Amino acid sequence: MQFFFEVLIGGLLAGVMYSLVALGFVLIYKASGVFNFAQGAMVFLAALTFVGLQEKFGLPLWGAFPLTLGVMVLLGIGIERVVLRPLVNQPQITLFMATIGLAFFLEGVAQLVWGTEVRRLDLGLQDEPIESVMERFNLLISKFDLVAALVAGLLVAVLAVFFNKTRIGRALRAVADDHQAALAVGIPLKQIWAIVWSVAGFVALVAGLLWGARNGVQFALTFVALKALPVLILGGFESVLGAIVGGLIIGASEKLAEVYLPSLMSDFLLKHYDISINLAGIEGWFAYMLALVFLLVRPEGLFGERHIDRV
Amino acid sequence: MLYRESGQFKTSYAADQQLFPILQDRIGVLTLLAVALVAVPLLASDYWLTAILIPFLVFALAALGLNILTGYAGQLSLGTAAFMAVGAFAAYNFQLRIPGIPILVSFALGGLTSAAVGVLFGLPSLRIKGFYLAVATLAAQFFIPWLLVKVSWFSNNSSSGVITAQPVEILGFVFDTPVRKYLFVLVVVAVMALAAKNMVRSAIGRAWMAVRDMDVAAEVIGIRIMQTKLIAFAVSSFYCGVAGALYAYAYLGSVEPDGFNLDLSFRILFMIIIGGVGSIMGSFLGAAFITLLPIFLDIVLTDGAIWLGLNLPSGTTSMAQLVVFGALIIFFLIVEPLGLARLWQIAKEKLRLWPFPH
Amino acid sequence: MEHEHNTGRRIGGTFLSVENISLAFGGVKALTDISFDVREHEIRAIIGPNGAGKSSMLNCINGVYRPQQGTIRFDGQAFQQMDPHKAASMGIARTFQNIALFKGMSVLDNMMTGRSLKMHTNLFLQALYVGPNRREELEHRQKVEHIIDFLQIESVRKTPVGRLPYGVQKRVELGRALAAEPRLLLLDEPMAGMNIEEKQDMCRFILDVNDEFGTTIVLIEHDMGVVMDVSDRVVVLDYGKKIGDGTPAEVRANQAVIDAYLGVAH
Amino acid sequence: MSTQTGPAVAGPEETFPRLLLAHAQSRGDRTAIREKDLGIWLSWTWKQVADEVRAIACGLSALGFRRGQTVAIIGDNRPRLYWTMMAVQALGGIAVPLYQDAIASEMLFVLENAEIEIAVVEDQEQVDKMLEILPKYPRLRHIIYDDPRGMRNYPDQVLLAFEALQTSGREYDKSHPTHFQTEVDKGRGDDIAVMLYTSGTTGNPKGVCQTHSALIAVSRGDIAFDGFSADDEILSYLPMAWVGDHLFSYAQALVAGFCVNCPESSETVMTDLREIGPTYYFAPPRVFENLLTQVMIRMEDAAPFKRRLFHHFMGVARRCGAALLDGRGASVSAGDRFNYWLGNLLVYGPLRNVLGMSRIRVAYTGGAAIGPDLFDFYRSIGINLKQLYGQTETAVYVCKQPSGEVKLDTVGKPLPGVQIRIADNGEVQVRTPGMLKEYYKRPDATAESISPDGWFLTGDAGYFDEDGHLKIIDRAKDVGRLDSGTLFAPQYIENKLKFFPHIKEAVAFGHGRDRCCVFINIDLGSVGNWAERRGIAYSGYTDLAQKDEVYALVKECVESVNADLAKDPQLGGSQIHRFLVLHKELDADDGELTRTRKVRRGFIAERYQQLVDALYGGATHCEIEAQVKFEDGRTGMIRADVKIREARTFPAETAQRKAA
Repeated sequence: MQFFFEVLIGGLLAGVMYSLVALGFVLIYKASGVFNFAQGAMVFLAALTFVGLQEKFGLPLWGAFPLTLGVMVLLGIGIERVVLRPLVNQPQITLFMATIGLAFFLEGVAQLVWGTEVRRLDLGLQDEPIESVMERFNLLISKFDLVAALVAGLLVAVLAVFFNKTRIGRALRAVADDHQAALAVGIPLKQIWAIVWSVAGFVALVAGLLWGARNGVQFALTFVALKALPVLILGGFESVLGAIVGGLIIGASEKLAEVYLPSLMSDFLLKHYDISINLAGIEGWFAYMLALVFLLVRPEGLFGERHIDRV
Repeated sequence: MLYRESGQFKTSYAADQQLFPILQDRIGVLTLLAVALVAVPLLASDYWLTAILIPFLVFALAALGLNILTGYAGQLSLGTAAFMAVGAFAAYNFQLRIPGIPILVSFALGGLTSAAVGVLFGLPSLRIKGFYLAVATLAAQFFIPWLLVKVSWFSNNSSSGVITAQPVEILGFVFDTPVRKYLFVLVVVAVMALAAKNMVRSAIGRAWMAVRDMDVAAEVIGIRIMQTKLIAFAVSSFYCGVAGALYAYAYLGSVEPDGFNLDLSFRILFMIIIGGVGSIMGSFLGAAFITLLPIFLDIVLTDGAIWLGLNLPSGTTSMAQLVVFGALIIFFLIVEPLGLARLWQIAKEKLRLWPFPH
Repeated sequence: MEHEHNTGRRIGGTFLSVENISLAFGGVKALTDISFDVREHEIRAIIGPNGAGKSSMLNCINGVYRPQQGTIRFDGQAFQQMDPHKAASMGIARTFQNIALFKGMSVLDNMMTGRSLKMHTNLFLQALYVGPNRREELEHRQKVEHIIDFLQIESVRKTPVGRLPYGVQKRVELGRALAAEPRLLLLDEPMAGMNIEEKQDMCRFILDVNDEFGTTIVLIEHDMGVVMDVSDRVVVLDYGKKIGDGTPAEVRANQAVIDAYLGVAH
Repeated sequence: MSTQTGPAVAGPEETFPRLLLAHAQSRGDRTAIREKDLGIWLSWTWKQVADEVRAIACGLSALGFRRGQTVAIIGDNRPRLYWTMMAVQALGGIAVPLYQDAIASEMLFVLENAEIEIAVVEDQEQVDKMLEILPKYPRLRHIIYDDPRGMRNYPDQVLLAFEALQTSGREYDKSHPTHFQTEVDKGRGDDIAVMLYTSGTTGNPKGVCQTHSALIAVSRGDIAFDGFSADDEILSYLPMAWVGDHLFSYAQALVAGFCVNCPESSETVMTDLREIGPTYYFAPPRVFENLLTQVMIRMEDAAPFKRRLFHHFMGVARRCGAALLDGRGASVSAGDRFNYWLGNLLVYGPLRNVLGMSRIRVAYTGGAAIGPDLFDFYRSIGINLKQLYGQTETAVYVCKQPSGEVKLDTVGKPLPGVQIRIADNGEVQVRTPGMLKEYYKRPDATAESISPDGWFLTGDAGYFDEDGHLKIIDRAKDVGRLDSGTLFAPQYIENKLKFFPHIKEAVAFGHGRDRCCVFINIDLGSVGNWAERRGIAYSGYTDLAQKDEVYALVKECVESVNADLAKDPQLGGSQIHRFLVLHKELDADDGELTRTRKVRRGFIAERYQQLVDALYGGATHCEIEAQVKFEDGRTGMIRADVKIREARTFPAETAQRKAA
């Protein structure tokens, strides 16, 4: 049971990271209706740029961060200019494919500039159990994970305030509801998009730092973005809350499945069919299958709105 | 300009609806086929055959499959490679486990197996659209190679799921040299391309496009949406499955499940985006483009570096490839969303109307 | 352009009846307890101000929307909820208010889709394009060509529909519906956005369709002149409720209709 | 009085129905006629056509149609209507094709005049006209229609579907198996085959009666002249009631046995032309002109490179295209020949192809003057466009330009069997195998048009040039003389001026005066465009018309006409000495033009007497005030100071010769 909790908590904490990436998706999706497949590439690019700046110029943490942020903001504006603006009013699927192209482009550029080797990213946080928790609950919880979770939580809170309280945030929501109407009432769509992409760049940077610090900065980071897809399907594409909850669910269930399912299935197969197979590595697809099943049951996601096709 | 159509009139619907109604097109296609069947085997080197022409044809077939699903029926898929894997492994197992089965039959069965799997993963398309569907196909993309690795029965208990294709033999004739393999692939691909062309100009093709363009209207006119989409998944996966089998049997010889990865799926998706969504010819143009581009880039970068006296770090070419692919995708989507096929079509229109611009 | 219906028109018994239909989206009521009937071979108009629920009504008849209450009786069969495919196979075809053509296809192909229900060869034969499939394609092409001739769109038959002017697209959409050889034709504002000449053409086509093929027609139209000229009987909707039903002359004299509709329009 | 005679052709004792049966017999499986319908070219062989015609003929007999009676044929060019003509003729009847766009009241006259009891019409549109006529003309017993669309609920006493006619015909044929052949055998060459109504400028139309022999003889002549054969293809798209179509798509087709193609609809003629690619083509000048305008407009939209390519090779074509076409290649330099070959590959060939003219061996135009640019354009890109001259009354069999001897200004040489003489007043008079038999029931008109010694009086003025080509200059009644006695052909001069795109209308004066002077109307669109490109600001027509730059522009045109005239032995003396640009556009509403946009010279001379006087009085400008009608019906005055300019004249090349 204790092991179960450890796995669960580990999964939830990993889920927070998924949420963080998914958040970037939701932001952009809400404002421009684009499913940004390149979010993963942006995470990768952010982390790599950060490490690269640190290594190359020996910048400290607080020095590299704003610089990288600057790069990400410029990138956001650039994407809006070069990719999004010419594709305005195109079908969603076209935009989606464009972001796939964008993902390739960013991955290529990042590695051309900073090289292809795996980098270590040190945020000064140790990936070690928190002793007090260890002692009191006898649970293994990483200090790093906890901090990451806190950062993610903070970010979500900030974004929630940003969305609900600020003028730009309200404009954003108006844009999400109806582009034409937003244009009609004089909301500067292009600026809004640039802002959103910049904010998404910021979220990508934070996610990149946390993921990079934990797993090393490498190409595999881009796959994290792929994981965000099922998260969004669970949570709904337009819901910040959904991104969080979806991330937690995916994170937790994935870990639990990875730990328990293969042995269960193997045992089952061995017992009933006398087949001996090692089924480890479920993590690779479990989230997608879960999302797939979920899609069939509730296509609009947990927090999404059901759309009626008007004819 | 090259088209001189005056005087080509049709006195029957059969003539009007033939595959290539314009005389000059018929001449062109026949010439192309003659070149591919006669001149290429005589002139092309083994390198050209094995490293360029065979993969080009195999990828063209896979792109054709994806194009049927995405271009014609409007259902996005990111799992093309997985369906190819199913085809390859199924064909392998049919060959392996049914003694004496003709190779073409096991290819067909491989395709059918892939079609069945395709339908299974296409089921969600009945409820969801667009990139939601991409997730369903991504599930296939991650699940199937995993399954093929983990269940070693599929690879006849080889380590990490590697299979080695049996020799291709038809009626005692062994397709073992590059030229022979090339001809084998060429014939299979040509026949299947013809079949695809026939489908898209028949009722099913119109149903696919109707569902793609305006599903409510399609339903109202009496097209069964569900059936139409599932047939698209089945046919598409069949094509991808056969392409997968060719990939294993005629191109690489031995393959492992992890070779059919997301990257391959993306490559094929890029082929149809660049080549032309919703065009049979586009599949070929895209496949040619994506097959040739890395080779071209490699030459340019390597020679360029030597010429400039630079020492490029390893992996530069593959990174440059990513950048160029990505940029090209965005470029095409913005400038010509219907790809090279559309450019060709425009050029053809121009030639037909020459000297008029429109 | 007063149309005379006296000669040889054979208006039959009740063909379609809509009984107590209510439809709501979420909490919003689109239709409340609507009943009316359509007789065989007649032209029945549905009119009403914007948002009166006219399109929703058509969508209920051919099953695009599922009403919460009521019955649709068509050709002797009763349905709580119609299904679009069932409707099509029973001979109901329609056009849409905002043209719903298949943009990527030619005029000919668009119209060929209208014959989907009548084409039966299997996939394999289609892939080979031989034998029965080829014959079928050619036969149906000929059928469709008659409609092209009927609607006088010969000069654009191979043009992608996206390139056509609006009025012609409307005609093509009518052609696609006609290709299905429907017994009941639902037309959702067939003349919306047309100039006078195009409207006259469309009027003539509608009357000719009714005349030549005996097709029963239910149409939604805004232009009162057209409605008065073309239709045998008129249903008037307002805010999802029926407020009038009768011959054009009766409806024109109906005070409730004048208040709700004519008064607003003029 | 000069007479020129070509070799004669004999008119054999033959009829069109016999020709049809001969084709069905000897080459029954060859395609006789095609019609684009329902998206494809439906084809009928000669044998099939003979069968159809037989059924129609027997059907007409069943309706009581008898030898010598008339049948009206109204509609677009449809195979069934052509067959009806054959069927009517097989029974010894007279086919009367009517212009399909005529209104009911116009048709009524023809129906009454020709005593028509049966009308075979295309569709509802024509049926409606017939039904409108019916109460006033109850003699019309049967209206037979080809296309039943829209007529399901029409009262059916007089209406009969074409299919029903043929069905009853087939039954009649069964019970009277020898009837058809007997009737065909009764036919004589000098039976009237067809009556073609010509709309004179005044009065009611007259029915021109043409016999089988005459039409067959002229067809033979034409076929021999241009070497037509059974392999030729023609697109019939001009009204069936017009003599040209009757001759090309009916008479010549039946004689030569070539294939006639009927377009799908009037909107698709250009597409259908392109698909068929006829080898033999006729169009009035305005069709060629519209085509050329379209070519130029479309080329304007082309990319700069393509446009330059086009203009470069059009330049080459202008230089040597016509010479190469006429087989005078020896006079062309090798460089130009290569250039032309290249141009043919890149421009002319594709252009002919997109125009549907790549297979054309012979194309004709006629009926109106054709501009030099227009004519040269087609000839220079290798289309053998030629002019012909003739009337309904002569079955268009008077003059044609022989291949290789094409001159813009003439209508060619007399055809075999044709005699031409020029009367003292300059009128062209002809004797031709295609001479009409008579005007139907109009002995007065017949006597007026045919001289007692058997010459047809064309009413056109013209003369033969030194090569023996006939040159038509004007209507005979309009031709005048200057004081000096020099021939003055106002329309000829006006047409020459109007060929310039900048000049919309021109009015020439000179009869009974010492020299020729003209009024000019500039083309606001064309000159306006020209002015804008040069940055010349103007407020409207009147303002633009009086700009010095515009006068300079017009002067160039006038002088180039003068240069042309100077080369003419007869008209060299009537060069334009002075001109002015009118301050207002001539307008039919003001009575200055006829409704068909012909200038009313007399009226204008009277109305602008002041200006005419100024022209001849030597003034350099003239103040004028004129009343105009505005579009909204109000009238107002325009006041202007009209400038008058001199134009350079050229010494006439040949000594003036008194017209013989």
